[in-house]
Order: sequence, then C-alpha cells, then structure tokens
Amino acid sequence: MTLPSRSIVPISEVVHETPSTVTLRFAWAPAARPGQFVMVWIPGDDELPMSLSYPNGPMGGVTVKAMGATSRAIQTLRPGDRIGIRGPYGRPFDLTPRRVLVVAGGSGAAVLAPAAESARAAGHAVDVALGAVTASELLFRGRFERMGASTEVATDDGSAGRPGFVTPLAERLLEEHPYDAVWTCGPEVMMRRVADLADRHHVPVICSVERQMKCALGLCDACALGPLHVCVDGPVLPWESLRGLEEFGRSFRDPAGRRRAYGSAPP
Amino acid sequence: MTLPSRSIVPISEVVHETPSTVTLRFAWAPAARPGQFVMVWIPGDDELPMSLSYPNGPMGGVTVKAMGATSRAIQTLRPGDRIGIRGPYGRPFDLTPRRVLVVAGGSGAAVLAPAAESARAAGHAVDVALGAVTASELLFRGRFERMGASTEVATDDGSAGRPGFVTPLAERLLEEHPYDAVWTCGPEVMMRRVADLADRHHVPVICSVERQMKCALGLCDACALGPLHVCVDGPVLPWESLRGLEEFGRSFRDPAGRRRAYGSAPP
Amino acid sequence: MADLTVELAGVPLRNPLLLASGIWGETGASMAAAYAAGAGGVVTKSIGAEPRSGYPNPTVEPLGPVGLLNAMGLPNPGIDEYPAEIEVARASGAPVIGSIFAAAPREFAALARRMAGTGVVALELNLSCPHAHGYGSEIGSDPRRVERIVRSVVAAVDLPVLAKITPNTADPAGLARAAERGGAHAISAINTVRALGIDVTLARPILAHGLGGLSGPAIKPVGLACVWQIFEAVRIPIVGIGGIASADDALEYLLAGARAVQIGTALSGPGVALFGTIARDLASRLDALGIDRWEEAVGRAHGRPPSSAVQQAPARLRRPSKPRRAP
Amino acid sequence: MADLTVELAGVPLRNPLLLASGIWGETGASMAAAYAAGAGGVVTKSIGAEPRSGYPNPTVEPLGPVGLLNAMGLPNPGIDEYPAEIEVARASGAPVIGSIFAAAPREFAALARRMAGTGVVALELNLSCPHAHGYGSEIGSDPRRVERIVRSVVAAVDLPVLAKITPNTADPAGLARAAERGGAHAISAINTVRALGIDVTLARPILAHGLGGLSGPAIKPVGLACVWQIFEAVRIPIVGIGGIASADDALEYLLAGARAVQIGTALSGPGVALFGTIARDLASRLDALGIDRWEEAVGRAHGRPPSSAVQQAPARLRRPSKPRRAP
Ligand SMILES: Cc1cc2nc3c(=O)[nH]c(=O)nc-3n(C[C@H](O)[C@H](O)[C@H](O)COP(=O)(O)OP(=O)(O)OC[C@H]3O[C@@H](n4cnc5c(N)ncnc54)[C@H](O)[C@@H]3O)c2cc1C
Ligand SMILES: Cc1cc2nc3c(=O)[nH]c(=O)nc-3n(C[C@H](O)[C@H](O)[C@H](O)COP(=O)(O)OP(=O)(O)OC[C@H]3O[C@@H](n4cnc5c(N)ncnc54)[C@H](O)[C@@H]3O)c2cc1C
Ligand SMILES: Cc1cc2nc3c(=O)[nH]c(=O)nc-3n(C[C@H](O)[C@H](O)[C@H](O)COP(=O)(O)O)c2cc1C
Ligand SMILES: Cc1cc2nc3c(=O)[nH]c(=O)nc-3n(C[C@H](O)[C@H](O)[C@H](O)COP(=O)(O)O)c2cc1C
Ligand code: FES
Ligand code: FES
Repeated sequence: MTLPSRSIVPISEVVHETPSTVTLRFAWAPAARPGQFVMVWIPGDDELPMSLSYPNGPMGGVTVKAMGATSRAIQTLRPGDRIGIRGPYGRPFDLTPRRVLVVAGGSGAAVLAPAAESARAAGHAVDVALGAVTASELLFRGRFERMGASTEVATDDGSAGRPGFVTPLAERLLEEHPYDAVWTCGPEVMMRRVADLADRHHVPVICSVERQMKCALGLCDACALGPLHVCVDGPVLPWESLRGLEEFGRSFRDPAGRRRAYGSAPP
Repeated sequence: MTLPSRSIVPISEVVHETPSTVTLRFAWAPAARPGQFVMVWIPGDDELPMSLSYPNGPMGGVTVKAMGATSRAIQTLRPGDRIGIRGPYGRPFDLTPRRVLVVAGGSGAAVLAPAAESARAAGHAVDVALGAVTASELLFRGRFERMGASTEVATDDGSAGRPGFVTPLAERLLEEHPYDAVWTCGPEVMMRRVADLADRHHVPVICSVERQMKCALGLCDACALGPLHVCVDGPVLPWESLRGLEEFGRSFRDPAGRRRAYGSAPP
Repeated sequence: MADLTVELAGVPLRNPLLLASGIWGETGASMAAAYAAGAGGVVTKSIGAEPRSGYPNPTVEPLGPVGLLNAMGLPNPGIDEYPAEIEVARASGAPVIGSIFAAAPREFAALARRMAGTGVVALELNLSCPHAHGYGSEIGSDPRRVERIVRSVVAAVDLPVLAKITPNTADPAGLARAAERGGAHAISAINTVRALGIDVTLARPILAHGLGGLSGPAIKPVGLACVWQIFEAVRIPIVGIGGIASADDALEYLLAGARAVQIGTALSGPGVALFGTIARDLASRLDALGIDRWEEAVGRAHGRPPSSAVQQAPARLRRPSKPRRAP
Repeated sequence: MADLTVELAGVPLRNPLLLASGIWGETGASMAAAYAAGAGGVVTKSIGAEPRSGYPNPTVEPLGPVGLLNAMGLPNPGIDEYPAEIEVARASGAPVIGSIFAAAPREFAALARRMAGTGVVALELNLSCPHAHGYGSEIGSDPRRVERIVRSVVAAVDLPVLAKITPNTADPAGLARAAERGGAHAISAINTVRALGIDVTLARPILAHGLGGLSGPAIKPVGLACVWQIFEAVRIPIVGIGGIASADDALEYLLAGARAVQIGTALSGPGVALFGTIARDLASRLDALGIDRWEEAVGRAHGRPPSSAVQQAPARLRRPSKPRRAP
C-alpha cells in the first residue's frame, strides 16, 4: 500500500472565467484522466475536492466557483501563491461513446469540458447543453465552442440562450439526436431530471457527483452515498448505480456524517 | 531506503563435505555474486554470516565448518529443517582477471570455489593452492578439479600433498607463473603472508575477510576493521585497503567491541 | 479448510477480521458493505453524546509506504441520530460493535447505555484517540482513569466491553491490566501512534490540527509489541490492530496474542474486498501451517523458549548464553 | 550559501548533522570517518561501566520501506577500554558527544565523570533504549527518575548534558521538562519505538530478545511529534532524531523545533557519505527557502496560526472555525 503524497506548488496562472469562477493553473503534471479530482489545500484555510479542469499536460488546473468561505478565498489567490495538491483520485469518464450529449449546470462545466475535449480529440461527436444563472456565468462556453462541440445555452434570467433551466434544452436535444451517452454534472436535482429524460430515450447517463470529502482515500466514510464512496467509486458514476439510491438528489451528509435534506438553495 | 527482508526456507539438501564441514542447500535463489554473503539464522540459536558457496541458480547454498556452538549446531541440521536467510550482502569478487591464483585455507574454499567457478566459466585460467589440517579436510578439492582448475594441496599433517602450510605452495606457484590476481581466504595470518609474497611478485591480492557481524547493514560497527566495515565494504577487499591496517591479521573485535589479539588457535 | 470462526468475549464471529473504528463506520450502508464483503464484524465510528464536525481539512496526510497520518477530530453524527445507521448495518447480519468516546466515567456510562440500546453486540471504548483534546489518549493513558471508566461502563450495560488502548504509553500492559481490573471483557490494541508531518516549504504542520495519529504499515511492529506485552499481562482476549494488510499480518497478531484483529488503513485501495481476500488467504495459510482452527494458535509465539523466557526474565540484562568470538 | 553552523548547548558545530548513538559509534575509526565524510559531530555508542556483548543474533530485522527493528542489547566495550576509541575520533577533529547508560543516578554520575575525562564535548544520557531490562526507557519513562539522574550527572561534570528521551510515553514533553528541571542543557528525541516482529512460519519472534525498537522512515512522524511537543514545553535546545534520510527530513525537524539532528538508520546503504550529501542539499534547500542561517529557523513551524493556536488551546476540542456544508 503506497499512497500518493502531497505536492506544494505555486500557482502559475489565474484565469477569471466568470464573475464567480476562477481557474488556477499550476506546474503540476497530474497525469490524470478527465473526471478525476484532486484535493486542493489552501494553507491556513481548508482543503477541498476539485475536479481537474485541466487534467493533462504539464500544467494542471482546477476551476473553482465561489460558494462558501474557502472557495471564495480561492478567488483571491494570485500567481506565486502556493497551494497543496494531492491526487489524482477517483474514477474518470469512459471516453468510448462516439456521440455524447454533455449537460452542464453551473460549475459542472469544470469537469465536463476536459472530458468533452478528450472525446473531440478522439474524433467523437459532442453536443453541449450549458446552463447558468446568467449569461456572464456560462462557464467554458468558448472552450466548448473551440473544441468543435455544438453548444447550446440556457440561462435562468434569459440573458443568453433559452431562458430557464438547462433540462428542457437537454430534452430537446435527446429528442432530436441519437446519443450513445449523456454526461452530466451540476446540482443533483438537475442530474436526476436529466437522467429521467435520458432513460426515456434509452441513453445511458453518467453523472459526476459531489459529496463532502475528508480523506479522499476511501477510508473516512465522509463521502458515503448509499454503499458507494464518491472519492473512490466516483466521482464519475453511471446512473444505474445511482438510480436505486434514495439519497441521490435528495439528501447529503454534513461534516458530522448526519444525513441532511438538500435545501432550496442550489447546492 | 528499502532493506531486503528475511526469508524462512527449508533446507533441501545437506552435503557432508569433510568430517567438519557441511553444505546446506535451500530453495532460495540468491541472485548473488561470488564473494557475497548472507546472514543465516538457526531459529532458537544464533544468526551467523556465511559466504554463499552456491551464489547462483535456484538453489542457494552455504558451506559451514564446525567451530563454536552455532556452527556445530548447523552440522546437525537435516533436510526440511527451516533456517532464516537475509541478504545477499557485501561486495563480490571482481571476475575480470584472466589468470588467477586461488589460495584457500580451511573453510576459505567455501567462498573461493564459486568465484573460481565463475572465472573458469568465463574461460579464465585458475590455479588453486588448497590447504587443510589433514587430507579429509581438504574442502572442495573435487569441485576445483572438476571446474578445470589446476589444483595443488598442502596438509599440516602431510596426509596429502605438500606437508605443512599452504603458503610455501602459493610461493612456488607465484614464482612459476605470471598471475593477474591472487584471491585468498583463510586465517588472517595466512592471508597476510600470501599478500606479502604476492607483493614481491607485483601481483594484486584480493582477500575475503571475516569479522564479528550483527547487523550486516553497515550500521552497528560490530564488523569494523580500521575505517572499513566488512559487511558493506567487504568481505572481499583488495590488499591495498588492508595493508595499512595494523589490526588486520593481528586483532579482532569481540562482541562487546573490544579489540582482542588473535590467539595462538587459528581463528 | 481451517476453521476461522472465533468467539470474542462471548460474541461468536464467522472470522476474526473486523472493520476498525473510524473506517467506513460512519454510515450503516458502509458497515453492511464491509460485512457483505467478508468481514467477521464491524466496529462503528466512535460516537459521542453530541454531533461533531471534526477538524477542518487537511485531516489526513498520506505518507507513502510508511502509512497515513490523520487527525479527523472525532467527527460523528452523535448518539441521537446514529441508531438509524446501526439499524442498517444490523439488517445486513453484521455483528456490530459500538465504539463510544466521552470525557468522564459518568458520561461514558450514559453513552454506553444508549449505545447498548441500539442492538450492538458489544461496546468498544475509545480511550486512545491521540489528537482530541479531553478525550481519547488524554484520559486513556492514566491507568486509574481507565479503570474507573471501564468499571462505570461495565456496571451500566449488559454487553461485553472492549477497552481500546493507546500505544502512546510507557506501559501498555499496565493500561490493559487497569482495564481488566475495571471489568473489561477484552482489550483492543492499538489506536494510532502520535505523529506529525510538517511541510517544509510552507513551514507549517500539514494537518489542520497540527498533531495527528499514524496508522498503516509503520505501526504494525508497534501494535505487535503492545499485543505481545498485553498478552503476558492479562487473561481477557485481545483484539490486535495496526497496519494489518494481509493474512500474514493477521497471523503475526494471532501468534503475538490476538484473538481477533481489526483492519483500517489497508482498505485504502482494495476497499472492503480486502476482507474477502484476507479471509481466503488466512484459511489456506493456516492449512499450510498445520493449524486447524484460528483460535487454537492465539499467542502461540509466546510458547517457546527463548522468547518467552526472555519475556519472563527478571528485569536485568540477560547475557547471551553462549560465549562469542571474533572470526 | 546558507550558514549551517550551529551552537548546541555551548558547543559550536560546523553543521547540525550528528551521527546517532549506536551507529558507527563503537570504534574511533568509524566516528572519525563519519566526521571526515561531513558530519557536524558524532555521538558515541552508549557506554556502560562494564563491557557487554549484547544480545545474541538476530539483533536486527530489516522491515523494507518501513525501517529497521533492532535489539542489540547495548553491546559496548565498557568505560575502561573505550577512551582509546574516543582518542582516535577526537584526533580527526570531530566534536565527540559521549553517550552513557546506567541504572541509577549514582552510577550515571560515576560513569559521567569517567566519560568527561576522555575529552568529549558533551554527554548524552541514554534514558530511552526500549529493550534493555533495567536501563533505558525502563527508567527513562518516569519523570522523577529522569530528573534525579540528570541532576546527579549535571552536578558531577562540567560539560553540557543532553538527556535522550523515549517516545514510548504518554507525555514526552513531561519527560523533557523533568530533564530541564534536573539541569539538562539539551534534549535528544527520540530513541527507537518499542516494536516486535514475529515469523509466522516459525511462530516465534525474530529478534533473539523478542521485543525491540523501531527506527528509520516509520518513526520520522513520531519523532517530529515529540520534538514539536517538547519545543512547546522547554527552553533548552532539542536534538531531533528519527527517520532522517534527507535534507528535507532534517528541515522538518528544524521547523518543528530541533536545533540539531542525528542520523542513524539511513546510513545503511549510502554510508557516512550521506552526511556530505545532506549537508550540501541542506545548504541549497535553505537558500531556496530564503533562510540565511539554519539556526534562525529553529521551531519556525510553531510561529503561525492556526497550528500554534491549536497547540496552545486549552485541553478541549476546538471546533472548526467556519461552518461546513455538504456539496
Ligand atoms: C469530486 C468533487 C469535485 C468537485 N469539483 C469542483 C469543481 O471543479 N469546482 C468547484 O467549484 N467545486 C467543486 N466541488 C465542490 C467543492 O469541493 C466545494 O464543495 C465547494 O467549492 C464549496 O466549498 P466551500 O468550502 O467554499 O463552501 P462551504 O463552506 O462548504 O459552503 C458552500 C455554500 O453553499 C451552501 N450550501 C451547501 N449545500 C447546500 C444545500 N444543500 N442547501 C442549501 N445551501 C447549501 C452553504 O450554505 C454555503 O453557503 C467538487 C466537489 C467534489 C466532491
Ligand atoms: C563475511 C563472512 C563470511 C563467512 N563465511 C563463512 C563460511 O562460508 N563458512 C564458515 O564456516 N564460516 C564462515 N564465516 C564464519 C562464521 O560466520 C562464524 O564466525 C563461524 O561459523 C564460527 O561461529 P560459531 O558461532 O559457531 O563460533 P563461535 O562461538 O564464535 O566460536 C568459534 C570458535 O573459534 C574459537 N576462536 C575464535 N576466534 C579465536 C581466536 N582469535 N583465537 C583462538 N580461538 C578463537 C572460539 O574460541 C570458538 O571455539 C564467515 C564469516 C564472515 C564474517
Ligand atoms: C481516518 C481514521 C479514522 C479513525 N477514527 C477512529 C475512531 O473514530 N475511533 C477509534 O477508536 N479509532 C479510530 N481510528 C484508529 C483505527 O481504528 C485504528 O486503531 C488505527 O488506524 C490502526 O489500524 P490500521 O493501521 O489498520 O489503520 C481511525 C483511524 C483512521 C486512519
Ligand atoms: C542498530 C542500532 C543501535 C542503536 N544503539 C543505540 C545506543 O547505543 N544508544 C542510544 O541512545 N541509541 C541507540 N540507537 C538509537 C539511535 O541512536 C536513534 O535514536 C534511532 O535509531 C532513531 O534514529 P534513526 O531513525 O535515524 O535510526 C540505536 C539504533 C540502532 C538502529
Ligand atoms: S472522503 Fe473519506 S471515504 Fe471518501
Ligand atoms: S555488521 Fe553491523 S556494521 Fe557491519
């Protein structure tokens, strides 16, 4: 048993992707696959799981949306500031499907963009349904377009694309095209809805799931989701293994391990 | 730092080489080179350094002369009995010299036979001067002869070959033939004498040296010989690094680390 | 095929391999999964009277082949909500051992009563977590407090009580004897070893809590020494813990004196499937060693001179029995 | 180039890297070689009043990447013959610290006087060997005895006295405070961690003595925790020991509070050449970290919240300062 150890790396680049989202690039070559995540330590503050938005090449990267104290603190980091990285952890996307529908809500695009990029690089077709609260918050819209994915958007406030949630957009695309797979990441209620739709079209769905994480090593049980541990069995999970879990989309575990219902605020 | 760990192996074969010497073979492939040694543990008794008399192939082997309590206990081991082996340790013989004189006293043949064997296998010429107290104690005489080494013997009691010590025999051979190297193992007084002779003929000498050993890892200082540690710098040592050490051939360290003069009894 | 069943303080187990406290033990589904994968039983996460979030991250630091450093800070849902998890675990058929922590005898007893009401087969008292102020080894390294706590719990409940002791002590056997005097039915040894990791470039401890506990391969020899010493000191059974990752590791603990073992850190990677693997390997290893039943070999390494003689020798140096010489 | 010189309890050293006691320290030539290879100084093998052969072999058991198990049994030539070895070591220019062991204060004092007469620059008291009955940690885990022994030695000699303490204790800081009260000029921490290895096929302990001590990579986090806790408890300097194999390992100890370090097990393989390697690496690592002098960074990891805050907090649980949520 040899566990990969931690690296302390300086941030080489900070990219402000949207008003609430930054990408940190660092000279740490993750040798990871799209869908895998790392534990990012902000010394003096907390350590959080983050999907690698740039999983390959000499410069790793994560893309972080301001949520609570730590993810907001991350927005203020500058090049040269040092962070700790350990990983990569978890299971990646299976990149074999030849025609993929990507459904991204909020910061979900952080993990779906590199997966879509790899699919495109393999010559596969990718359609993207990208949602956000408002036009300026549409994450990686340009990146999806540049990789040659047909990209449609939806915003809650109607400031770009289809007004409202991204799910109706996904529904239309599912009706119009025959997909081999749907990849989705976003609030669990959204992913549940997407999965129901895809089910109706008999398209397999892969979700990237978030849970409280402490060890990321499959030990502490913080990330338990039914019998699964998101840090090792996920975060990328097929809908088949989620479908039967009444917790998925409905409740999560707080840091004490208590089960709590998802509130009205989007998680 | 990763230290090789111990194996517990059953003895597969016991060969009585001479009245006072047995060879133990065991299914432990040492991947060692001639001159290297192992620590042999007799469970319930002691653990002793032993040169590998069979350093290659699937069946390692050591050849043990009855001296004190433990080496005498070894004489009573039977096939199936289990011993502990760790190693191989130490520096091996340099096998490049093309014409070698081997000078073996007592159990010294245990380490010189496999070295000579490897030299012969490489097509090099090997002459052997083999000494013992009496004819029946001439160790590996047949093995030297079978490998095609020209073998001459000397016995203290004159029961075979030249009567007396092996050194005069070595001296004659040095006078008669041009050697690239002399390899010697036996009592230190003998090795000192051999080295002096070879010096006069400008032939480099390599000695296989024995010292008290505890760790065999270059830590405990039990095997100290001047600034050298026989377990890691030796046991195979060139005369150049021994020549200046007034201890060599004169004193040894007891298990408490005290310096003690070699007594009259051959060590 | 060797018989792996074992009776631990009156509790029958299908095999001696238990899930260690704090590993996969916060949720019922995880404990059920460990049992389904082949564990002989499970120990819950240590539960307190109140919910606790534990320390902020980083709570763990992987140390390569040496093991794992952690300071979780005893996160747990609290005894009010936890019975629902035990319910799920028990439904799988798993014998569940309920681990609890508190600060004083009376609190331990109150918590023990509530834990006993959940249907667990035994209690384990965490007297040994090395990094929670006011709990664990802070109270568990004083033999008198250990005795008092154990006594109050034993008086409060009708279940076997396991006292989990710390290796961070001069005298693990003394702690075990104290627990035995208090009426403990078994000793669990060991919890993690007090440890620290510092990041050199940042000049600060890595774990948010600073000090933590070491688990995994590094502590196997430490746990074995504790079990060995405890075996010579008490008559109650011992559960061996620390660095177990293979059947041979479990056997080392068996021979040192453990009647059952717990597995924690080694699950990182293989997951609970490791229980099935070790159980299978264990049976065939016992066969190869000519041992018919796991139980019959408990403490066997003590049985032979010179090791046991050395252990029982008076407290002065034993000289090697035979003279030594230089070569 | 960063300045590696350091003053340890009044003794100036060219660098903070010392040879640990029991490694290459039985003979003068070996200590001289360690100094020639780049060590800042050497500590002798622990010397007693009488010669001792130590335990029979096996005295060591290599444990792969985890480290080394040993029970040498304090072999040593005894104080009558040993001065000749110190003479050889001193002739090389090496600052020699004389390590001694005894059973009681008066014997310690008598031995200390003789050792002081050999020209050593300081004494180290072995209060911590975990596997010698009647010596080492058997006496060194009781703070009162530690204090008494140190006091008697300090009264007997005119040299700096280092007290080498055991990690096999609930309270390393308490032991260090006891030594400080007794007048110790520095604390050396740690000696090996009590440990055991069993051979499963033979069903017996591997070391002839049974119990032994663990050294090497496995105990680095343990030594760091001890140094960390001691640094918060005493004002005298600390010598960090345990698992140091690289410049970064030494730096971890420095930042945890060590003014100098000792290196033992890691010499297996590279030999004493490791001292030169680490000294070179250390200088360039310090440069890279912007530290001009080794000495200026002693204990630096304590300087910053939240770690130091956590350490100084009252003995109760600190909740994480910010609320947490599930994703
Ligand atoms: C595998 C994995 C990958 C991840 N990848 C990314 C990524 O690429 N990018 C990214 O930005 N994040 C990612 N996350 C999420 C990230 O780890 C953090 O959870 C997130 O950044 C928030 O952390 P925080 O400490 O700042 O917020 P917290 O302090 O945890 O608070 C978050 C905010 O959301 C609110 N909130 C949380 N849950 C609920 C709820 N159910 N109902 C109502 N309100 C709620 C809180 O009250 C708070 O205001 C990932 C998580 C996982 C597990
Ligand atoms: C690297 C190395 C390789 C070795 N290889 C071999 C090998 O291949 N074969 C082999 O047989 N041995 C070998 N040895 C020697 C072996 O390790 C033991 O030292 C030897 O077997 C004796 O061990 P013992 O415990 O039985 O004897 P001990 O109990 O140590 O006693 C040996 C006997 O010799 C006597 N004796 C020892 N030294 C003196 C002295 N100076 N003056 C007078 N009497 C003395 C003792 O009194 C005693 O009777 C090797 C040693 C080393 C260091
Ligand atoms: C992440 C983690 C959490 C732990 N939590 C607890 C706990 O809540 N209660 C407890 O008694 N021991 C706890 N432990 C200690 C383990 O139960 C076990 O004693 C220790 O890890 C040694 O075993 P191992 O080497 O197999 O992991 C925890 C250990 C780890 C690694
Ligand atoms: C073979 C060996 C012998 C030792 N002998 C002594 C000794 O005589 N006196 C002492 O104080 N410590 C002794 N020690 C302990 C070391 O000095 C040191 O404290 C310990 O090994 C931890 O450091 P390391 O991990 O760098 O080896 C010995 C250690 C080993 C491995
Ligand atoms: S985060 Fe600890 S088990 Fe997944
Ligand atoms: S035998 Fe220990 S140093 Fe050579």
